[in-house]
Amino acid sequence: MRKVFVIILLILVGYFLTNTFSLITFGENRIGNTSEEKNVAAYYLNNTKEKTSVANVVTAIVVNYRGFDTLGEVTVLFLATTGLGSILFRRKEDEDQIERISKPSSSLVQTGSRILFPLIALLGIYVFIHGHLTPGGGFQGGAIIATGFLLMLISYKNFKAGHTMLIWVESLAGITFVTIGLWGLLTSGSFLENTLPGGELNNLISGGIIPIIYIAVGFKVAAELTGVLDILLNIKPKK
Amino acid sequence: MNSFFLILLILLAGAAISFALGKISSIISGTVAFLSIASASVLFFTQLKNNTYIEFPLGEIQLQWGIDSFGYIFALIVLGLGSLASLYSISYMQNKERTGIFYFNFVLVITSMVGIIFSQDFISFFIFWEIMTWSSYLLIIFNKKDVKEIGVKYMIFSAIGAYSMLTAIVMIKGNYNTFLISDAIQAGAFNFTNNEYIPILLLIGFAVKAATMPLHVWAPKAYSNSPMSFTVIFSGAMSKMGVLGMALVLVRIFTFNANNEAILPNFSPIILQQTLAWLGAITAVIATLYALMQDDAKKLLAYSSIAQLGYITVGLAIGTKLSVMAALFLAIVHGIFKGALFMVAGAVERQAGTTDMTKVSGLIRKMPFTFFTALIAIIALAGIPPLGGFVGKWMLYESLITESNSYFLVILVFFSSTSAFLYCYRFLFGLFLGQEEEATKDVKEAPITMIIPMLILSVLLMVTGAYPGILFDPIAKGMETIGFNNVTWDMSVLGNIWGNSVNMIYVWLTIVIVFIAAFIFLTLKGLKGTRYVSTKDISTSGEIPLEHENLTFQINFFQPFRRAAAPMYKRSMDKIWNEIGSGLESLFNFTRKIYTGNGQTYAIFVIAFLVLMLLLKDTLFLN
Amino acid sequence: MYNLELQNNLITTSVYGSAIALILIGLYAVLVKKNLIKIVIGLSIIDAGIHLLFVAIGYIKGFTAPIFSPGSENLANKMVDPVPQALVLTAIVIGFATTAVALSLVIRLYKHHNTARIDQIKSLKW
Amino acid sequence: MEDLAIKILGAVLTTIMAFTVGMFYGGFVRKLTARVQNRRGPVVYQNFIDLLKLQSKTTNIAHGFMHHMAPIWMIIASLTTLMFLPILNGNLWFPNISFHGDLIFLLYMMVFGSLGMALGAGQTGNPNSAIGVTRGLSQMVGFEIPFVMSLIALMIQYKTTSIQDIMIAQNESGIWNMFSNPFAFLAALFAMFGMFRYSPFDIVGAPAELASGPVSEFGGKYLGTMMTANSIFSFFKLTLYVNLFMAGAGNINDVGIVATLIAIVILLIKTFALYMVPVFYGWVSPRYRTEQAIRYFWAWPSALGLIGIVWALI
Amino acid sequence: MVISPVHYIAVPLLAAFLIPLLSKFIHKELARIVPGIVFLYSIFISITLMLQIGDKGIISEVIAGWQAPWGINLVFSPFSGFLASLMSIIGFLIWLYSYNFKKIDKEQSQKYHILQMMMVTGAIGIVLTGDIFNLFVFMEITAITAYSLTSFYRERDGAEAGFKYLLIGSFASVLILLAIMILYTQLGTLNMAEIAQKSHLIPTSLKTTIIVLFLVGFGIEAEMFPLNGWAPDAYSQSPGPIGAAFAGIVVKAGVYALVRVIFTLFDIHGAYDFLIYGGLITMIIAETSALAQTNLKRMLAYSSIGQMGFVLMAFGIGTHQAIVGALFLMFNHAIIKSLLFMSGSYLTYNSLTKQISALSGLGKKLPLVSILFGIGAFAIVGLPPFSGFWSKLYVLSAAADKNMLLLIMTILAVSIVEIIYYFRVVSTLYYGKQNPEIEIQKPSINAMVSMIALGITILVVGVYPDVITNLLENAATALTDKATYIQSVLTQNLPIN
Repeated sequence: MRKVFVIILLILVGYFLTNTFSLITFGENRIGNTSEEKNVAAYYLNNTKEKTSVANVVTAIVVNYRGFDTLGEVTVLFLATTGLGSILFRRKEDEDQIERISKPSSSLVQTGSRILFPLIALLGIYVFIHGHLTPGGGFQGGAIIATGFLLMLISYKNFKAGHTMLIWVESLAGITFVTIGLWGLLTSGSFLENTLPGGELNNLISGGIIPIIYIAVGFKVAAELTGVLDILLNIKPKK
Repeated sequence: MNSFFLILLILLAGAAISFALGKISSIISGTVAFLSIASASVLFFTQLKNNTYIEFPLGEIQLQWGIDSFGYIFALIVLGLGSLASLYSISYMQNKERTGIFYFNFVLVITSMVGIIFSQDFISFFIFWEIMTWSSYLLIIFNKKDVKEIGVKYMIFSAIGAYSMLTAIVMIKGNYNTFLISDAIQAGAFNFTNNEYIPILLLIGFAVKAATMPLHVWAPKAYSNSPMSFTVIFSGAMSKMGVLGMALVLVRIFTFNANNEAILPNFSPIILQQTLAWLGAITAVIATLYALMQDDAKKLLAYSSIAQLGYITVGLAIGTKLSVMAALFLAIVHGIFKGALFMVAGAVERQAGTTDMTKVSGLIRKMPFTFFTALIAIIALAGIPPLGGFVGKWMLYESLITESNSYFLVILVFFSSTSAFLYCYRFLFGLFLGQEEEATKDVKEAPITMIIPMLILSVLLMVTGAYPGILFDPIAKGMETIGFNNVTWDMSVLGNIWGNSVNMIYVWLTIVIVFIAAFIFLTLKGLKGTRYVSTKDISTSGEIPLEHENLTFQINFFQPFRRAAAPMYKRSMDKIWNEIGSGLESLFNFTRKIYTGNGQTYAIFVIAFLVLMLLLKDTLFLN
Repeated sequence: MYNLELQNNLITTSVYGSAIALILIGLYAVLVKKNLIKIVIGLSIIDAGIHLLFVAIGYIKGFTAPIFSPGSENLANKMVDPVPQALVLTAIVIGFATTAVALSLVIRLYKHHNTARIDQIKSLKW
Repeated sequence: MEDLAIKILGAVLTTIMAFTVGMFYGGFVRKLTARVQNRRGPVVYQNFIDLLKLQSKTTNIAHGFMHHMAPIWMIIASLTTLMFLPILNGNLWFPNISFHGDLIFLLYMMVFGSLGMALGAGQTGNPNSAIGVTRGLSQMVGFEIPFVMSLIALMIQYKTTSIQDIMIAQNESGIWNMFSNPFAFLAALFAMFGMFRYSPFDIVGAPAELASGPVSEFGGKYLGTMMTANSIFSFFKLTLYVNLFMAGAGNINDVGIVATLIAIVILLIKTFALYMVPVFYGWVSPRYRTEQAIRYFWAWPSALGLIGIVWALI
Repeated sequence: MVISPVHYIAVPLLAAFLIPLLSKFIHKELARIVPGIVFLYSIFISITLMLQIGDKGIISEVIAGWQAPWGINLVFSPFSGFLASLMSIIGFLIWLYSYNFKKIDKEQSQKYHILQMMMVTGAIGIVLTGDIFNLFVFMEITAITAYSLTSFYRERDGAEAGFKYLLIGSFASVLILLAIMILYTQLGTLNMAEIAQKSHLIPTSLKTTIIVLFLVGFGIEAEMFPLNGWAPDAYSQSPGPIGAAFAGIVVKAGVYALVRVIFTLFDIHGAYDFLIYGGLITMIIAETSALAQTNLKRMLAYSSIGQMGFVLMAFGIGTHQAIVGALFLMFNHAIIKSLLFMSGSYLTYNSLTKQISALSGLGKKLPLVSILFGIGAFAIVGLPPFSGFWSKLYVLSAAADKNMLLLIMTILAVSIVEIIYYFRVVSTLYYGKQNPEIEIQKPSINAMVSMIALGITILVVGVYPDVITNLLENAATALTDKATYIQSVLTQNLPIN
């Protein structure tokens, strides 16, 4: 009964979605001519190069034009970790009983992971350092680093992600982000304003505060994701 | 400072201080309450001149306060009865718990009633009305008896009333763009033919407080369960606020229609008038029938109050000069005698511990003054000449018969008032007459602060009986304020010269002369030979009961009557309302089953709603 | 010519279609499956579908990625819409956060009720 | 000043007449009842003898204030009602205080005495009294309804609440109300049965059962006074009925003594005739229980009363 | 540094990131104190800015130096400013109330305070932002914190409530995201002012779809029936102050978003009717459901939903006065429901079970708390002289201006139901039999202070509503004055400096 009802509903939802998106032609140029700057995208494409000296427009948007979104997004992650911590909160006295659910891995996996982990971390760092130049950025880099940690976490049963370290990284990265924003507010009167000189396009050191923020975001994301994974993996065994 | 504010401030301060002092001593707290009410009364009657108004804005609404002759009538009831009741409650509330809360709400009720009288705009009227409602609610449940049933019922009905009033008020604002009562009247808001619902809604609102028929079910228990010193106000004065409102609206409806009869061939006002009058009469009958079946004196009085309010409603609904005058006169007199009776009940309750008439009897020797008050008040209540109660009843009948041709209504009203003798007698007999109970052997007369207000009220009843003109004076002025023209006291002369005080004096003279003569004769004759014996000495019926026996006939007192009138007891409004209530409750219980507790179901709701909206989007959002 | 149109249609259908299909599949899982984990997975699938749709609407046929990498510095009017990409990045992270919280709640629920069936976890109702 | 003197004199005369007539009527009824029951019966003036006996008793038992007051109340009621009833239409000597006689006032004043007696009876503490009182009051609610209905019918008919106006109207048209509105009259008549508390409506003071009910604790001067009051009251009631339905004592405006006496005789004849109706009815009817009595009054006497109102309206 | 709206967001964020460090390395108490300071600062900002816009009208602040359509901007209008100030104040009071909360579990307490602070910040962000996607992000911040806080207690069924909330909340975010997506394809902008300016360009069928998606999405946050299945659970299972925060802050943000979409973004009259009917049905269902509740907090939750229905309905009437009334209602609901949740959770805490019947006679043992609860109950049902009356009056007279008699009567009929269940609680509280076994834990001073502050506000506003009406008038004008909004956002080029 319920299933039939749901299927009918889903058919209708599908119908409406199709209907709606049939009006939005795939691959159509909705930006228009960039020189007219009628809409936001066109403006971004047209002005990013000159005004921010960032090669990757998406990065420019994420970190600068819509940097506030990103700040919020980082906050969401931070809050998710905090929330997770509070939802799966363990008292001190319960700490000892905590076990990682994963089975102990074979030594092959363990050794492999140990070799792979620095490489993965390096890749991640590369991705977020070059976030303003190439595809990728803080989130992607952070996610890659977290994958490395995940690898370590599931292959070593007693691998500790280092809570203090995570807190430090997390907080400092966050503080950096906000402080840079506030610095902009202080010096130029606008929160997150790009106060540093833009530099030359396609150089590693270019784009003013954008790479700095992205690096901070990268660290933060890495720390948060690792934290989340760490919490979710550590579970008190049931009796 | 403006006297209006000053009076309210004194009262509010009195409320606050007596609340604060409640923890320390109930006597001090009560004295403060009494002093504040008394001083406010003094201020009111000395400082305020009729037809003075002030205006000020609050919440972006222009408010107007003032006092006119019409409000003055009710101010007499409220402040007079309020002062006496607060004096009375000093002793009544002595040694009780939570007196602070009691006095706080007590004074607040008085304050809000004074506020209602002051209000010349609907908003402050409604505000004070609601304050009155909730503060009285707190007093009703003060005794912690049947709290849920009584309190909630009271609140429900009050809310029904208040909200229909509020609806009317905002509709007046919507249609006529004014909150001022006078402007609304000017604009014809009460004009029944233009918009029938505004006056009807207002009337529903007032009818609840006046305990008119289908809306009366809250009243019996609410009256009987609140502390008696408050019921004095509750039944004596608060219900009159409903009367005030009804008079205000009804008079407008009828005078308007009377003035425009030629233009408006519309019978709806007459239907309304008749409906309301019949409702009032039926209220009176039903309440009377229930009153005489009560074993608890307080409940008896409570039902009796409802019945009396029924007469007042009839009078107002008929809407002729004489009937309105009768209604207003009855309103004042009812305040006096019902106040006195509730005071009596309170005194008995305080001294004897209960007002259950099957448990108390023969108090006449212990509490002579209380009995005297009860006697006088009951005579007035029954409408027996020569007290004030009679004057009102007489005018009511005269107006019904001579002015409005509602003959069948008269029969109903008369039936009610004849049956009222039964419970009147029951009250006196149950508490004061009959053989004395062992349990009430050591009962003493109530303290002086309770006796004084009672005696004052009984004297007032006699005075209003002998000189009804002293009440006709303000009533006539008040009626002229609300739209009657040329209200003369002589107007009550309808082929016979009643209503004018001279004739009441004749009645008094006759009665007094006969009384004195007969009294002297009976007392002096065989003065020495007469033996004064206890109520146990009833040798003439053949058997002398022992000391511990009590032969007083109290249980199933009016059983023959009940058997005769059995069909009338079959249906009670209470049951009907309870059925409606429980029906609604189970309906609501069903609606909340929507929240099944299954998160997935909620999710399906969301998607289903989304789909529904998408299906309907064109009809809904295409403009 | 005919082929090209067919190809276009095919691409449109497959991109939008797969995204919509993902959304529907996810919705089905959320609305019908009883297992909490499956519901969470369903939510993620819906998210994936939405994200796919989001990226798809920013695509402009024949245009390049919005990166001024060396050699394509002047292609500003030949680049796809960068905004949806930026937005979807945010959306993904938010989706991740939600999923994480959801999973943690599932763990709590499983511990508390000793079951992962949503129709049995109904201690709060009415 | 002269007016006042005449008035006072008239009042005294009225009282004396009412008292005497009432006492004699009571005697007649006792005598007649006895005859019907095949007894010899007391002499007609037996009531006076009884009264003398009661008043001459020295020892009286008083149970308290209300007990003491009850006879006073009753006599107040009887006299006041009498004073406000026009006995002889338009006669100088018997206008009493009210020139017109207001029906509603009298209606209420009539209750005054019953209430007083009830209170007095209540204070005695005798259960029989209390039971009698409840029965009496309940019965009163019964018979008041048809009574009021017939009164209202009359008021509608003549557009007045004044007894005198009703009397004058009857005399002018020459048709008594008992003919012009028979339904109202019948209703009132039935009410009258209850009012006089003769059998079948004598459950109130049912002598064998309740030891004479409300008055069971009254003796001596109290009972005597009550008897006096009752006699006066009977006269009042009869006169009221006669005034309302049988055009009173006719249309006499002559102040002369002869004319007055003739009028009084007419009045006495009419009242006595009327008085016999409940008495006769009582002889042939068994006693009703209270609720039966009430139902009785609410059934067809009330229906007649309603018809009477409708009749009057048409 | 010049005070600007962004401080509302930036300072709490900074604090949130700092708190773990501070509490770990400087002093543990800081985790509890810092949020309070932040809230105080928010109140300070509110006061400053509200005084500023007295002369200036609308403050539109750009972020990252990009003018309005290109970057994100924050709009501090009398309307959003009013809500932001309200939220800061309620947030502060809730912080004050819960200062001692979970004192023993330092870590939990720290998390609680961070989450609570961020929830308020998210809500303020929703209100202030001028960018639709940014609004979405803030909504998610609020939502994530709300999920976590709902399931904060392990002893209760918090997780269940949290999961339901999350499930429905995810739908909300999906729908809003879809709406934003379609909107972006049509207009190529995310700035609300620009959307408002250009909304007539959208083809009708898409426009209605967008509106439906927004309405359903934000309707979930605004607790509209039948989208509110999560709400009673979430309210009743979350810690007391969080219930207050939901009622006072989170829902307000949802309503803000809904109203913004309807009033500013699009100009569709059908949406007003939708609000009226949606609100009315919500109100009826919720209030009637509340009637039979035995659990105090659940009852409060349904009542809260009902009130939100009332608010939506008031907005739906759409006249200036109705909006003033709706805003007044929001204000009242925020303060009153916070008070009720705060005092109610102390009462339930002391009653062994959460059942209403278990509260009997607590009025004597916890006099002040009970009186405050009573004031709240009286105020919420709209009895004068408490503040609830005025809002009801405003809305009703606005409805009357449009001659909606049936609507008025329905509202009032529902209010009677409301009266029944609130008075049932009050009478149990004061006039029930006492349970002598209960050992009372007196509320701490800070909790008392915050409750008393709310109680006094209710009374003061009730007796003298003019203290607030001016603000409300301005706010209502700001909401309806679409042109000024668009103009001040799109043409104000200079950041405030």
